Parts: sequence; C-alpha cells; structure tokens
Amino acid sequence: MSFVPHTKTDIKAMLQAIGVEDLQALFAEIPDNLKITNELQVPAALNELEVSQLMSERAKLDAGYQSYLGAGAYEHHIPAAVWELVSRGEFYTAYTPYQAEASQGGLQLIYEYQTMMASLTGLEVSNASLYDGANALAEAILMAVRANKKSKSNKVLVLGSLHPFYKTTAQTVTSLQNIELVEVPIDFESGRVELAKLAQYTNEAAALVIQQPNFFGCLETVDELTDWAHQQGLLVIAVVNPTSLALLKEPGRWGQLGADIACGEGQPLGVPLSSGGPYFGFLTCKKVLIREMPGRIVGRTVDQEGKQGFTLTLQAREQHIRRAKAKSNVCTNQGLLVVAATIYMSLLGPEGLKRVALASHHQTKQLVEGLLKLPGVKQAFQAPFFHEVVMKFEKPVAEILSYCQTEGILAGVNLNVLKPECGNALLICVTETKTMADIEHYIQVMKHALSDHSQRSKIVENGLGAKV
Amino acid sequence: MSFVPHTKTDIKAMLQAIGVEDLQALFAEIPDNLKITNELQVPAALNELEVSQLMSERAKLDAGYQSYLGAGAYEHHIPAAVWELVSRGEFYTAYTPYQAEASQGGLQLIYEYQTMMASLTGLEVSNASLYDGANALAEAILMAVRANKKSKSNKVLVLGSLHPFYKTTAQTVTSLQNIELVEVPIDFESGRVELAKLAQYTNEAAALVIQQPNFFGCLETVDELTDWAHQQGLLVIAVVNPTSLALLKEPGRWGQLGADIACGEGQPLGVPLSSGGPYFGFLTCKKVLIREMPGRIVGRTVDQEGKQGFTLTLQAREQHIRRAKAKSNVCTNQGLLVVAATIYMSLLGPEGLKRVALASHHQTKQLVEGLLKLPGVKQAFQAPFFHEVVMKFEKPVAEILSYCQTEGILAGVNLNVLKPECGNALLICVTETKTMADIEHYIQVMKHALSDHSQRSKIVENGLGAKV
Amino acid sequence: MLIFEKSQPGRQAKAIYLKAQSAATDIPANLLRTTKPKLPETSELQVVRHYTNLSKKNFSIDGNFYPLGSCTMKYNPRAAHRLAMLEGFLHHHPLSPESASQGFLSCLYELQQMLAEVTGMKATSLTPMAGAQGEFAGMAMIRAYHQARGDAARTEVLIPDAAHGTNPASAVMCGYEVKEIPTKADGDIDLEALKIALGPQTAGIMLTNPSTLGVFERSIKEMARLVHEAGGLLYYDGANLNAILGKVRPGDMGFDVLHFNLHKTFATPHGGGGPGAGPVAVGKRLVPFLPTPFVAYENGRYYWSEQSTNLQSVGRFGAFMGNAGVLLRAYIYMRMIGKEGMAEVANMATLNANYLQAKLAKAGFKLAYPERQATHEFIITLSDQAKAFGVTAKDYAKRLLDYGIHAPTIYFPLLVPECLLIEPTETESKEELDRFVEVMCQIKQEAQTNPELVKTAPHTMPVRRLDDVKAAKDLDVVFLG
Amino acid sequence: MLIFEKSQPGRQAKAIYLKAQSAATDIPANLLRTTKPKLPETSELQVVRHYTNLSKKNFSIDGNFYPLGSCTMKYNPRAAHRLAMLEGFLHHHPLSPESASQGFLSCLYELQQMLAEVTGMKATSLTPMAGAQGEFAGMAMIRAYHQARGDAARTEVLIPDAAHGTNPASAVMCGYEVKEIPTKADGDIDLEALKIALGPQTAGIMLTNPSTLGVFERSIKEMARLVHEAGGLLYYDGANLNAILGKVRPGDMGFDVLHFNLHKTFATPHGGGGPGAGPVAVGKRLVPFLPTPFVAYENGRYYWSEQSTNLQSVGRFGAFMGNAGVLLRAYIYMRMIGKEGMAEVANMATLNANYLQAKLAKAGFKLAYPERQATHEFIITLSDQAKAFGVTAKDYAKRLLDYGIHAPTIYFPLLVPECLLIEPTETESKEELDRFVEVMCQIKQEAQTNPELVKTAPHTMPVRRLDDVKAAKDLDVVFLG
Ligand SMILES: Cc1ncc(COP(=O)(O)O)c(C=O)c1O
Ligand SMILES: Cc1ncc(COP(=O)(O)O)c(C=O)c1O
Repeated sequence: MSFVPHTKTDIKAMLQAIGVEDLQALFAEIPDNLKITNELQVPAALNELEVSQLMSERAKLDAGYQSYLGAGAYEHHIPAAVWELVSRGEFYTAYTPYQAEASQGGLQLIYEYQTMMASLTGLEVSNASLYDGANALAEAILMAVRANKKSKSNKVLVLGSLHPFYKTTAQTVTSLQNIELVEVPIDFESGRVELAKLAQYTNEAAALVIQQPNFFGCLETVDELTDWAHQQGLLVIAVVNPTSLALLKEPGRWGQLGADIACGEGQPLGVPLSSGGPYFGFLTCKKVLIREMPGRIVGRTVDQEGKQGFTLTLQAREQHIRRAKAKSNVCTNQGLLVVAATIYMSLLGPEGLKRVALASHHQTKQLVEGLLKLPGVKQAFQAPFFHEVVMKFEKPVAEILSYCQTEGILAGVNLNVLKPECGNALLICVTETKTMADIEHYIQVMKHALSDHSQRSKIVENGLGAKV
Repeated sequence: MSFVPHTKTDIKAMLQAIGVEDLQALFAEIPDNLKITNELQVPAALNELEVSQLMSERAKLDAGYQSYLGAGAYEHHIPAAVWELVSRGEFYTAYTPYQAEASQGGLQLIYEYQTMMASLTGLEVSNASLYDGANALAEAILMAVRANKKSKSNKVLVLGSLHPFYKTTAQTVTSLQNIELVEVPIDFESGRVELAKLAQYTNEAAALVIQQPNFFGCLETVDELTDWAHQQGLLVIAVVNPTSLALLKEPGRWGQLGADIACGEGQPLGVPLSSGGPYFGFLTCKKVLIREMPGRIVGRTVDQEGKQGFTLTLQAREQHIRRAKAKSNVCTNQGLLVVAATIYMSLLGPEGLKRVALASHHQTKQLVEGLLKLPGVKQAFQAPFFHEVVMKFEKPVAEILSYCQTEGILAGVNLNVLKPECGNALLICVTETKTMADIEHYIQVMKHALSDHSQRSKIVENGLGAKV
Repeated sequence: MLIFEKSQPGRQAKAIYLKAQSAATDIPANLLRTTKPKLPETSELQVVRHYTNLSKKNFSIDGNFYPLGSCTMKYNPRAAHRLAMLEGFLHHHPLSPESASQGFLSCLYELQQMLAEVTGMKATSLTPMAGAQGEFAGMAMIRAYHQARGDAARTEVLIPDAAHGTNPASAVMCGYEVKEIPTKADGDIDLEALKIALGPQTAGIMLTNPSTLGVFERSIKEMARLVHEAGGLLYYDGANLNAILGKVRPGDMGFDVLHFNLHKTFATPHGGGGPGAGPVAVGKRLVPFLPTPFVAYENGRYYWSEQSTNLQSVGRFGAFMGNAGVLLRAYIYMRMIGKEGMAEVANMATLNANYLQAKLAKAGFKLAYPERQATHEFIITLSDQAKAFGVTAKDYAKRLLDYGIHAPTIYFPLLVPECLLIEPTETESKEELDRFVEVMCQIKQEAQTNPELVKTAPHTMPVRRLDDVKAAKDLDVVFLG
Repeated sequence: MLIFEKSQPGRQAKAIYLKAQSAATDIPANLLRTTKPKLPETSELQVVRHYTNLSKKNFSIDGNFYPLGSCTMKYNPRAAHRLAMLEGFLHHHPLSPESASQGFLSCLYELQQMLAEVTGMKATSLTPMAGAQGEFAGMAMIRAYHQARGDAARTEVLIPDAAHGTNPASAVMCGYEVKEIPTKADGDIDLEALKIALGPQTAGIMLTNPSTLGVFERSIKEMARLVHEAGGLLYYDGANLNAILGKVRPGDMGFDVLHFNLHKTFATPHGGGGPGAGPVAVGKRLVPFLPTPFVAYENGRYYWSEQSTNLQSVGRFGAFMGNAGVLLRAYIYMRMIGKEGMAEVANMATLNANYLQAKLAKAGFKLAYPERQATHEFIITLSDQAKAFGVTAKDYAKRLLDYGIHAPTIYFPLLVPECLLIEPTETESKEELDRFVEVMCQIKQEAQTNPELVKTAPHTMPVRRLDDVKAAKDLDVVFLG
C-alpha cells in the first residue's frame, strides 16, 4: 500500500476546496481513450513485514561466499561510522543543493571531498562525482578532445590494459560524437603496454588513456608513457584506483608534467559492493581545464555578511543553464556515495588508507606465493602489480571456479570470458578483509580443485552437483 | 586500540601546561604499592575489521532458527524506520535530560510516551521507564505497599500464574524490605486463578498482582479479581503485555474501579529480542499515586517567554535529590528503548497495534488447531488465551525440542524446567512474523518429532546428531 | 570549520587502523608516491561529530516539506533502505557467477517486468544510472534504429521549449541537432509549429507528459501520429511519471521509448544529488537496441543477457550493471505499493497539487495556466509582485527557508517569468499543504509591508544569501590552507 | 507540536499495517477493550519527520562536547552498535537453548572474565541493568554474607557525604540504615570520623575511588584495613573506573565487591537516560552470593548457571539476563581497546582533566581542591562569582549551552557550593578543551560586564529557561488535548 497520509475526510475536504466532485474529475484533461482500463499486471501490495520476508529470502540466495573478485569493484572494510552517518535523513533524503543556504552541510562536504580527491590524484581541481568509473572515463575523453585545442584529431589512444568494460562504456558514449578509441596492444610477457609499442602511433590523437594499476593489476610505466604523450601533443588521462593512490605515484606527478585528467571508480572508498552500484566516478584535472569539466563543482564563497559559505559554481557548464550547449548532460550524480567516501577518507587519513593499500597488497602476495607452489599454476605477467593478479592454469578455469564455489569461495574473475586473449586465466584480488587463515583455506581448496578428482569427490561428499 | 585523539605533540604540550614531566606524574597521589605491575590478562586490541570478523562468526553461531518462544519476550515485526531513527546520534548518545533546554527532543518524546502508555493501560500517569518488566513489578509492589496506607500488611498476594522470573525478581528486590509475596495457586483445569480460591486469603495483604494474559497465555477474570481485591482493601497491580492492550480490556477499566497500578515489559513495542535486553519496564498508575511512583517523570511547562517546553519533574522522589529517602534507587533507566517504543506506537497507531495483536493471536490459533490433530498432543488449559498457549505432550518435551532444533525450529519453552507443576508441556507463542507456510512447516516437523523414529531417521538424513 | 582544520599531523582514528605493514618493496620506487595526500588526520569522534553537525545544516525530506517541482521529493521508505542493505545484497560482487546471484537477479528481472507493465512498454534495461543517462540511452536507441534501417538522414531531434535541460543536452551528446518547438499560451505544444518542423530529417521528439508546465498534453495522440508519419520516434521523459502512474501509460500514448527516474517516481532517495537510476523501457521497434546487460530468464534461471547475444544493442552504460542498490530500493517500493498503490500515488499526488493550486489561487497568487488542471505539479508566477515590490521568485524561495520549507523549483521552466514550479507529492498531508499556503500568504504580506525582509532572506539559515558571483570569479574549489 | 496534534482519525502508516483480521471471537467480550487507545494516527513520513526534528533538539556526544562530571560522556563507537545488531544477536530469544546461544554466551563469558581481571576481582555477574541496580545487588550480597555467617546485627552502612545519591538509596532498599562519613577539606575521607563510626553494627562501606570530588582517596588501604577489622565489607562504586583503568584495581585496594557502569567506562551509549549495564564483580568471600544467572563454561560449552546450582545467590535481578545488547557493546569495546588500550584510557582521561584544571585555574577559576591532582574529573566552585555578580553555577551551565557545549554536572557533589564537576573524558581533543577554556573565560567576562545575559541564558536553544516550579505545581505529565 502506498505511503499517502490522506484520510477520507481529507480527500473530501480537498475535493471540495478544488471544486470538483471526485478524484476522477482531476484527470478530466486526459483523453478517456488513453486511460488504463484493465488492471495492471503487477503483484498485489506487500506490507513491510511481507516484503522484509521476501527480501531476506532473496538476499540469502546470494550470501555466504568468500569473494576474491576484483576487476574494478573491491571489497574493503568499511568503518561502521560511515554508513551510520550516510544514512542520516539529512544526507540520505536531501536533493541537489540548489538552495545553497539550506544545504551548507552537503555543500561543505563536497568541497572537502573535492579537496581530498584533488590531493589524492595530485591535481588541482575536482568535480562532485559522475555515475561511475567507466562513465567518468567517457566524460574525461570527451573533455580531453574538447580541451585539446591544438589537436584536431577525434582519435584517442587507449592502452589495451584498460578495463574492458571501461572501454566499451567509453565507446558507447563517445562514438556518438564520432570519437574513435584506438587500442594500443599490451605486451603479453609483462602484462603492460611497453613504451616502444607507442612509437608506431603518430600524434594523430587528442589524448592517451592509461589505467594504473591496469586491468590485470599490473603497473604501467606511467612516467614514460606520460612524457611520450605530452611530447606528441596528447593530453593524458589517468584511470586510477583511489586506494592505490595512498601508495602509488599520483597522476599529477606522472612524468615531467603530470597527467592532465585523472578519473576512476570511487567505490573502494567506503562504498559497499552492492552488486555493482551505486558507486561513483571521480574526475580531477589541472585547473586550466576546469571550464571543460562535466558535472557539478562546489565553490567556497562568502555570504552577505562576509561569512564563509559554499555554493554550486561554474554552473554555466551544466545542462540546466546551457541546455544543448552544456559540457555534459549529467544532472543527478552520485552524491550520497561522495558522502560515504568523504567520511571514509576522513576516518582513514593518509596513513590509514596507506595501510589498507599495503595490507591488501601484502595479502595478495601471500596468496600468489601459495598458489605458485601448486602444480599447473603460473603467474601470467612479469610486471610489478598492486593487490590484483592474473594467474594461469592448466585445468580449465571454469571447472576450477565451479569447484571452489561449492566450497563457498568465489576464486576469481574468469578471464576466458572477460579478456579471452589472456588465455585460461583468473584475475584474483585479495584485500585486507581476508585473513591469513582465509588465504590458506583458499590455497587448500584450490589444491583440491586442481586435483583430478575434485568434481567427483565433491559430489559424493555433499550430495550436490557443482552449482554452476 | 583506544579512541583517544592525542598526538605526541598534544601530550607534550599538555603535560607542559600542567607542569609535570610525564604521564606517570599525574598519578602521583596513588600509592605506588597499589599500582598495577603485571600486564593485565586481557586479549590484545583488535581493530574494527578484526572485531567485525570475530563478532560475525559469533553471531552466526546463534542465527538461523525460527523461534516460537515467548514467555515474556516476543518477536514482532519492527518497522525499519524505528531503529533508523533510534540510532541517530542525538538519541543514541545523549545523557539523561538534566539540562532541559538542550534536551527538548528527548523530553518531548518521553512526554508523548507517557501519554501513550497511560492511555494504553487506561491509567492517568506514567513514568519514563524502569529496567524491565520484572523490575517494574518489583517497584510496583514496593510502591503499592508504601501507598496502601490503610493496610499495615507487608504481604502482597501474587497469582500463581505470574511469570516465574517476575516472581523471583520481585522477591529478590522486595524481600530485603521485608515484603512477603504470597502465591495464590492456579487452577490446573482452566490455567488461571479462580476467584473462589481467593476467599481463603484474608485482607491481610496490601496488594494483589494479576498478570493478564498470564504466564501461560491464559486470560484471568480480571474484573472479578479486581473487585474482590478492592473490596478487601488491596491495591491492584496489573502486569500486562502492551501489544495485548490493543485488544484486551485496559487495566484502568478492570472491575468497578480499575487497577491502581499497571506495569509490564515494553519489549513487544519495537524492541528487538536481542538475547533478553535491553528492554524496558513501564509503570502507570492512578494520579493519586504519582508521588509514590519510582523513576523519572517528564512534565510540560513553559519557558520564561511562556513558550511550551518539557522538563523532568517531581524530582524530589528521586535518589539524586532525596538520597536515602528516595522512592527508589533507580537512576539510569532504559531511555533509548522508550524512544523505540514511542516511534513504534506512532507508526502503528491504535489500529495497527490491534492488527498485530489480532494477527498474532490468529496465527497461534492456527498452530493450536494443527497441533491438536497430531496424536499425543493436548491443550493444557481451558481458559481463553491470547497469542501464547500451553500444549501437553506424551513424548518428553526435551526430546521433541531437540529434534525440532535440528530442523531449525525452536518449538517452544520447556515448562518442565520453568514451571514443573505443569507437567510435560511446552509454552508456545506465535506472532504475526510467522506465515501460514511457517506454521504448516512447524506442524510437519512436530509430526515427525512425535513419531517414534524421529531421532534415528534424522541422523541418517543429515549425518548430524541432535544439536543439544 | 573544515575537517582539514581539525586535522593534526599524526592523529589517527586508531581503532579503525590496520596493523602497520612494511613498505611494498616489490614495487619500483619510481612508481611509488612520495607526498602525503591531504586527507584529514582526525579521531573517530571528531569525524562523527563533524559530519553529524554538517548534516544538520541540510534540509531534507525527513526534516522538511520539500515541494521542489519536477523532482518528486516524496517519502523514501526506510524499509527499502534497510532491505537493500541486507548482507546478501551488500556484499555481492557484480561479477559473481549467476548461480551465486539468483536473489539479486530475480529482483531485477521482476523490476524490469513491472516497469514495462506500468508504462505499457515491451522491454526494459536497468543500466542507466540517472534520468539523463536514460535519455542518452534512449536517443542512442533511436539513432541505432534509424541507422539499422539505413535511414542516415535523420539528424534532428525536436524538443519543446519547456523541456528539462538534460533533454537537449542528451540529444546533442547523441550527435543530434536540437530544434525547439514552442508551447502555446494554454500550455499545450503548438501542433502547427510541430507540423512545420517535422520532416525527413526528424529522428524523433522528446517529450514529458505531463509537461514540465504541470499540464497534461492533450493532443498527445495526434502528435504521436504526426511524428510517426514523418518517420520519427517518440521519446518519453519519465520524470513526471508520478502524475500518471496507474492512470495512463506512455506506451498507450504512442511513445517508443522512455526513461524512468526511479529516484523520483519510485521513491529512492536523492542523496543530496544522487544516486538515481534511469532505466529505459522500449516498444517493439526498439527492443533489439536495448542497452546491455539486462536480466533474462530461462529454465528457472535468471542470467545477464550481454552484448554478445544482443548484437544490435547500443551497448554498455557503465562498468557494471547500473545502480543496483537503487534498483533494489525501487523494486522494494513497487512491491510495497503494489497494484493497488500505483494509481493511489497518481491520485493523491494530483489531489495535493490541485488542492494547493486552488488554495494559492484563492489567496491571490497568479497561476501560470489558470485554465488548466494541475497534474502532480503546477506553476505560479510572481511577475506582478516582482514589478510591484521588487520581490522576486528567488526572494520567495529564500524566505520560505526561514519557515523551514524548502523552496519550490524556481525559474524553470524558462518560459514562465518569475515562476515557482510546485510539486507537493502524494506523501504530504493536508495539514502540511495548509501550512504552506499560510506561509506563502505571510510572505506575500511581508513583500508588501516589508520587502527588505524578503529580499534579504534567509535570516535563520547557517549562512545568509551567498555571493555566487564571487564564487565563480574567485574560484575556490579546493582547500589549500 | 506533539505527535498527537498531527494525528487524524483514520490516518495510517499503511505500508506498515498488517492485513485486517476479523475480531478475536474466542475471547469473551468482557475481557476485550472497548476504547481506542490514544496512539497517534499518522503517516510514516509524519512520524519520521516528527522524530527526526525532535532529535535535532538534543545535545549529544555525537554533536557536542559533553563534559558532564561523573557521567563519562565519551565517544560510543559505532562499530559496537552495528555489531551488536547483527542478526544472530538481534533475533536471539533469551530462552533459546544453550546449543543455539554459544555465540552470545561466549561473548558474555569472556566479558565476565575481562571485567574481573581489570578490577582484580574473582567473579562477575552481568545481570544488573544499571549502576544503581549493581549497588543494590552488591549490598544484597554483603547482607547475604553477614546473614550466612549468622551475623544479623550488622544493620548499618557507612557512606561518605560526597557519594552519589544512588549509594544511600540502594543501601536503604537493601534494608540498611545509612550513616554519613564526612570528608576533610583536602578531599579525603575523615579517617577519625570513620573509626568512630565503625562497629559491630557496620555491615560495610560504600565508596568511589577516585571519589566524586575528582580526587584519589589516598588512605584507601588503611580504610580497608579498618573496615575489615571491624567486620565490615567494602563496596566499590565503579562509576569512576575510567580514571584508573589499567592503573590500579579495586580488588588490590581491598574492595570486596563493586559494580561497573558499562555505559560510562566501557563506552556504551547513554541513550538519553539509558540503557546502562551494571555488572557486579566480587572478591572471594562473596562468590557464592553472586546474582544469577551468570555464564559458566565446561567441556567446551558455555551455559547459564542458575539459582538451582547457586543456592546462596542473592537471586535474580530481571526477567532475563540483564541488558544483553549493552553487554555486547561493552564486550566489543573492550576487545577493541584491548590490553594496550585500558591504561591509555585512564592516562588520557587524566591528562585531559588535569590539563583543563590547570588551564581553568590559570584563567582565574577557583578549584575546589587546589592542592590535589585531578583524576579523570575535577571541581571548580563559582561561589565567589555568585557572590560578586549574582551569577550562579546554573547560569554558567545554561550559558554554556549557547556555545554548543553541554554543561558540566552542577551542584553535585553537595559539599562544594556552586560547583561544576567537569569530566572531559579521553576521547576529546586538546582543541576541544582549549575551546572550552575560551568559552568559560568568555562567560566569566560576560558575568562581569553583562550578568543579565548569563542569568537569562540560554538564548539560542529551542526554549528559554523553563519554569520547573510550574511543572511540579501544575502537573501536566500526559497530553489530554
Ligand atoms: C523533467 C526532467 N527530465 C530529466 C531530468 C534528469 O534526470 P536526472 O537528474 O535523473 O538525470 C530531470 C531531473 O531533474 C527532470 O526533472
Ligand atoms: C558516582 C555514581 N554512582 C552511581 C551512579 C548510578 O549509576 P546508574 O545511573 O548506572 O544507575 C552514578 C550515575 O550517574 C554515578 O555517577
């Protein structure tokens, strides 16, 4: 049943005040032949108890696994205070802060967020979020093409080590504006793009997209790539994992001049996995580019009495002012997740975030070490990595995954599906949420999975087929 | 690690401002021979991630059962809004509203609570909560003995159908003030105390305690009992379940004059089971008794400018003013649970609460009907009941319970333990949280439990012994 | 005070900190960070207190009447929040195998079905993350449709002048040129102008109905006929769906594609600017072009239908599959209001708007479309008052804040001068509406007797009116202190 | 406005409502209710908005510095809240079989052990629900002990005049007479007076150490000797345990029994007045008398040890087994601060108090015990100012609210005139303390130059100073409108 407060008496009094007979009269301007006559094929209303029972059952179906999946969405510990605060009605149920005076809480928070993201990426300015990491990249590409006045090219170079879903998303969005993404192939030894490969690309492009760590967890030689791009007149777009930035060189310091734009997925900063969203995309850039930036930006200013205050600024870039001439169509963004990220970053601070990065990386190394002791397992790439790694197997990974799943472990992302060119490989991520005991358990399970009789013995033990 | 904000620099500066060398110097007045020298035998600190992992494991050990336990603690659906609001820091982390001007939120809420509880029990005034239902009864007994100026007796009559833990708690508290609780035995046919039984008790008592519905779920003849007590010069103390009061006659209307004091466990009003607490005791009474009431009371008044406001009142009853002469030693009460209950009652309203009562009662009747079709099961008592019922079995109930538990059902409270005089019986409660499918499942499991081979067959099926 | 101003070097929220690890010596030094990022160094209590107190400076639905037109600020059920945060959903990785995702997928599948049903469409894809992205996806589908038919000449999209800014912006992002269609004085679109604008270059038209003027476009059927005859398709901007839920369906009006704003119609929270969710639903013609992935069902199993099996799809709109947690909340809301509740939403939203409109008109406020019925929202114009007392729509907006009421949408749609677009939504009570009228009358009174009071409002907010010009001129978007 | 004033007959929070059931015809009519209880009839949004806005009228630790002496208003970790609300705990029925309670029982068992260890006692029972009930349980044990020894003549309990009101009230509830012991000018108890008071009628003495005067009782060992020699036992009021955690233990001082205020020392929230938890711990002599049930452990299994196997127990203190959810929160907190954190709590709480004391003294405020070190709290007296400007402790308290700071405890303990008992706790930062000193100086300034401003404070709260006399005289404790 709906959430309306109206009593019968209310309705009667209100109809009377309007001067109509009944509710139907309020819809008199709608042509009768358009009105719904049949009952909607929608289930009957459930009360809160019933819907709670329903959703608990549904949620249970998906629960109970230990996950080693990463590939752009990372399970980190989120301090309890984060969502206790995010859930406060004042954050949860506010609209976009168009009335600045009644939204100083949210606005100041975004200003703090912008400061944190700019500093984390080593750039000068930040917007207030975009839909997700992949969309942030799409917008960054549009922005770079607009901004690179010197280049007339509609081509953008994209390293082959970019997250495949980022690439397709960027393609979906930018191809309609006739932008062409040109992929620079990776080196299958190192797992990254080697500088030498770039030589064959002329300066016929507006920008270069570098993901660090790349989709495989490998680290690109960002300084060299950035310098090359700048020498060719390309702008550099960095796609980065914010957790890694507590440890890895910030885009603003890549090469001689630094990347021009940084973007990425904010999810690791206090946002739960939640089946893929809502997350948020972040976007920062050099100050000279701010007028090409999409999305909202909060500025600090003063009120009539000279008191500090915060407000949305540079709105002339946005659709509600510029309409067809706006820098982007984005309106609703991912504000609430920015609240989560800002509180998360405040709780962790520079040292806390670094420890998350180091601990995750450390645990991944522990797992790799253990796995390498098993027969038929190899590390796919030689480049240094951060907290995520590609492992190759002799046995088909689909079988391995399915066995591990019956043991309650989601052992990794099957690259046979996502990046077939990598061969029979798993992309595996460990974060600080996994204990040494978990990792040892994973190795034991994997050992069994790799043994010849894993499937059969499992069936005997559990009376269950593999749940694939 | 603790939650202190001090940096090394802070500590140094502060020690300097105090004018001492080091932290130890701050404890100079503590005799050295008292100071701890050995390390405390307490586990090392866990960070939030670690403690989350620990507690999740612990919680899982107790999860996953469908419970049909009642006996004073009832599982009702709690609307999500209740604890979303209760958890707001402004409610959760405030202290007692001694500074009224900075506590108007909490104070107004208690005033609203008092109004609701008074009306629900049909009495004139309410306090702001006591520890729990059993302690509320203990205080009600002390209060009645103080208040019954006509009676010089230190005896209080207690129906034998009172919750056994309420009786022992009341005994713990009141016996030290030389009050004697005299038990009036129940009728084992009806499951309640028959009026005729009371005739043998003289008026040598200060009060009569009636629980409605009683411990067995049965309904007492409250009008007759109340009138008898008043005729004998006894005050009447009603122990009631607040959910039931949406349906059952309120204590203020029992008999000709109404009960004098009502008390009970507030848990059913939006408080989770949570292993037995925190719950809250409520206490309401006729206005003439207000000065004998224990605990805090909020009053409505005006401020300097004549504006409505709320404040703690009649504090001269309390320990912080009257010390040894106070009406009770209670100080900290169960404020946060009162917040939950007030929001719960506001969301449900009179009709919503009545539906909870009716639905719970209806489901219990469904279960009883189904159980009565099974062999070797009888309803123990003839009196009408509310949402809780005693069933007798031929098979030992401990065995039955243990079988049901392996099937994930906590089938009832074993009265062999709690009220041995009832024989081989279970006290079973169903609330609105159980669907018809749940109830049918319960009946099926019970059917199996009652069959001769339940234990053995179970072992074969699951490879598990009974988890007792 | 900024959180950075509470920071002290070396301070930590210790209980949250992981045990220290030694440096990552396996990573080459030139790839490591050498500067300390400017994150606050604070205690847990400092953070909790800072953001608790910041939150108190926000208006919100939970605290205030919020009649922000076009934004549908209705009650966001707490049950939806709680249930979408159940562990099974919250810890579910988007790339989990389908066999470990049946709970989540079944909800999304049913949501797709329900959304198609209430709009009279054939199929739904849930991936767009807000209305604007839904628009983009929808227009991309229209483009793909024409292209698939080899109809490359259709380069133009028609958009009424009253449309939301995202409409033209989205069309342009899809590579289209935008042509504005004027609105008549009665609030309906100028059919004659439409006829003239239509042609072989027309890819389609983007419409809201009811329009952002708060009136129902009466000749919608005729318009649909005209556009279809010209070879174009019709896009429905679902922002105003709240007005017609369970009453009329865009599919029945003749629309080919639409987006939902689940964060409006289906009561998911706005979160201070997001997240939203902008699923798209399509009629028969556009089914092959739906964004991927969407949820399919076969042999008792829910699964993601990907690009690989939907070769004509316009593609992927994000790294994963949309704002899943928002979708869950909308699903829960729809299951709670159910069949019975859909029309009740539209009925009471419309009743509330018409009631407010009638009362304000009676109180002397000028309606922008006095001859029209309000839908779920309506417009008043203060241009007379602006002329007489110099008190503008903005001044009213700011003064309303002083009374604890969030301002309606102002200066939108652009064609009505000094306008307030007022949308009370169905979850507000008559008492709340009466209070709004009272306050509006009070401000009108103030505007006459003490215009300065209104022009310098707000007076009771944490700050007075802010200097937007300075904000843009002396850009300060990052704390450097 | 009261929630009742927002109520309309027939209004419902419909989504929460169960489907209607027919009346319970099996229940005789004379047992049924015929009146409608005065519960509000409101919509879900109305309720959420009402209580959201009410909450904003409260000061709290999450929003304000709250240096309320004796109350230990420190940060309440959110993790403890979240984790105590895990489903396995939250839906756990108190009468569940032990085999379905091992998670919960293991936490409580370890909590019992930790509490005994940090206080140097032998055994713990967790059932008392607040400090006062802990006092009652403790004094009941002392009484049971004497009675078990046939020592019925001990009818008197000694209590220092500085003690908290619950101490004498609890002693009286246990059937004892109370004799006050005076405090000397230096804040220590008058040992000579104690000697005179002791005798064969002495059941025991109730003490806090540090006392409510914020000083450590230096001759505690000697006192313990005297009381024990006289045949009495020593009760330790644990309200001030925060001061000595990990530094000294009541058991080592000679105490026989104590209560904890977990809602002070172990950071469980005060909830606007409760719930608390007041476990009791005992030395060897009193073990047999512990309240039941408590958790025992044997053969890998945790179980409730009940009255039936503890025949000398003073009995049961509630329907179930104490404020379990509070106990869990305290357990979590103790595990988080761990061995390392215990002394850190006392160290920083003491550092903060001494720092504030030093700064305030320097700023010209008069300390009640200038010769003494502060413990975790300390007292200033404003009697000079009260005389000079007519500005009282209460006026200071109210004026502090205007600066967003909760008032310290005032007029307690009773022996210091115009006193403020100030307890900053360890979780406040130096900056917060510095600001407090600044504000206090500001108020002192105001008291001199504009005493009316202070005397009529607060000026910025939702209400001005309230009429307590009217509240008690024209009793209005229930809304009748
Ligand atoms: C009429 C209309 N169309 C489109 C949009 C854009 O939707 P979103 O903000 O979800 O991107 C809005 C949002 O305010 C709107 O009101
Ligand atoms: C010194 C002292 N003793 C005892 C108590 C009583 O504890 P509780 O409020 O938990 O009953 C308090 C509480 O304020 C106290 O400060």
